[in-house]
Amino acid sequence: MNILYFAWVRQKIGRAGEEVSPPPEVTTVAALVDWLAAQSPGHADAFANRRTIRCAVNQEFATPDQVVKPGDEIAFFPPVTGG
Amino acid sequence: MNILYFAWVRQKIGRAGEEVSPPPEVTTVAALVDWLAAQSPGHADAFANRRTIRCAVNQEFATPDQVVKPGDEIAFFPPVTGG
Amino acid sequence: MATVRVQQAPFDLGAEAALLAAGRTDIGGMASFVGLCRADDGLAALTLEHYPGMTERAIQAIAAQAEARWPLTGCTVIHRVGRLPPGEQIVLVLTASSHRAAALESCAFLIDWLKTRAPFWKREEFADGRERWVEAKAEDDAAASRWDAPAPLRDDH
Amino acid sequence: MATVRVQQAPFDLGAEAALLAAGRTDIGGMASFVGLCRADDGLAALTLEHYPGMTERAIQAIAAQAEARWPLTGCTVIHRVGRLPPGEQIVLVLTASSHRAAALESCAFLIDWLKTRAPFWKREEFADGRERWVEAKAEDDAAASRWDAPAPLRDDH
Repeated sequence: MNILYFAWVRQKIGRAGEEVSPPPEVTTVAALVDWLAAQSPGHADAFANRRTIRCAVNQEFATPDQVVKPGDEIAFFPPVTGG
Repeated sequence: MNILYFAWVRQKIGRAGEEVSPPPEVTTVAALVDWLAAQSPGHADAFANRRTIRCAVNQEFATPDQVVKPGDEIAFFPPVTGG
Repeated sequence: MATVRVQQAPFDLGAEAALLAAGRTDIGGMASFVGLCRADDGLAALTLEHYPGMTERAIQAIAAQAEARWPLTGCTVIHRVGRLPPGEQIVLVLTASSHRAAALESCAFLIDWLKTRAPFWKREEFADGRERWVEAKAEDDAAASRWDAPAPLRDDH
Repeated sequence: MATVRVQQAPFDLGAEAALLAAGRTDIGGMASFVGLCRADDGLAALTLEHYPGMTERAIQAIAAQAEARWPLTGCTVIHRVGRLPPGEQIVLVLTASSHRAAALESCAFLIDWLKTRAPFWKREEFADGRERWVEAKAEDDAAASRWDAPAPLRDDH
């Protein structure tokens, strides 16, 4: 899976993205967040408050129960503040 | 009194304005309209349907019961259609 | 105080917006509305007539109401008169505020009021030679009257 | 289809409006909103980040919603990214329609949605060196959600 990070999620994790291969039981956004949060202290910090994290799967906004699979582009970021 | 006419009121009366001296009992917009309507067939035509005529006294919108007096600038026109 | 002009000449939206923003760093949003002449039903041109003196006063009064109602940093209203063929710009309303909602709402307020309260009259001239005065629209009165009740300002930027 | 651009360079309101109206005689009204960077609390600059690809798609989707909801003849959305000092323009929404209300309402709709749905993030940089990410505002969500219920279009010009 191709993971992208934006804004302070990117800053806390210390990179703009990474290619990951979680175990097969990681099949939803929520499970992926749990798995990513265990990867490093930076990841743990970024995902500490799940309510402040938004997700897009293949460039569409996604909910925690959305299914994810190998090959997906999955982005994590704070609530948007454009305009 | 300095009377001004705009839009089709002007066209029906055939002039953009006129200086008039109505008798002293003409003290309101409504009385002035009655008096003006009797001045010529064009005036009668312009003021035939009073509901379609708007009035301003000294450049402020006025109601039929508004007092008018010598020296006032009094304008008659259709409902506005700007913008 | 608002910039109000009644003129035959065209206006320049970009230049007017730049003027309202020049040298300022307290504007969060600028809203504009430009009304244009449409070629409906074979229209060849509109001719706009106004009441010199009263028109400028009435627009200033409307703009002062907008400035009292919303926290504006600036406001420009330009209305053209004379003969305007289809595609020509007729009216510009431009409002600036620290707050986005104030700019948007005051702009809508001003154009709704210009339609119903500013002494302008439009005559339509058609390709076949017919001419007629445009009649006032009940919808425009309805659009203007929705501003009669004071609305709470949304507190955003 | 709407013109959507995400760019670092400034935009030109007047030129974009002229482009949307060029050669047309069926536009009755054009509405615009320009969002600018304010110098609040000693702000030295905003830096805007976006999600390349998704941002453009999300704005196109929002603009397509606006075009389905209102009878627009054209729609332009330009959002800048990168570092923008106070006074700089951030975002442009421009809508054109035969109907005045459609232009005004769709413009307000688009800016409300851009605030809450388009993947942009703002970082503030202050004169004293502090930096912080702007937090999403509950008022912006409220402003956007008032569009959730379909509203009847006012039938005016």
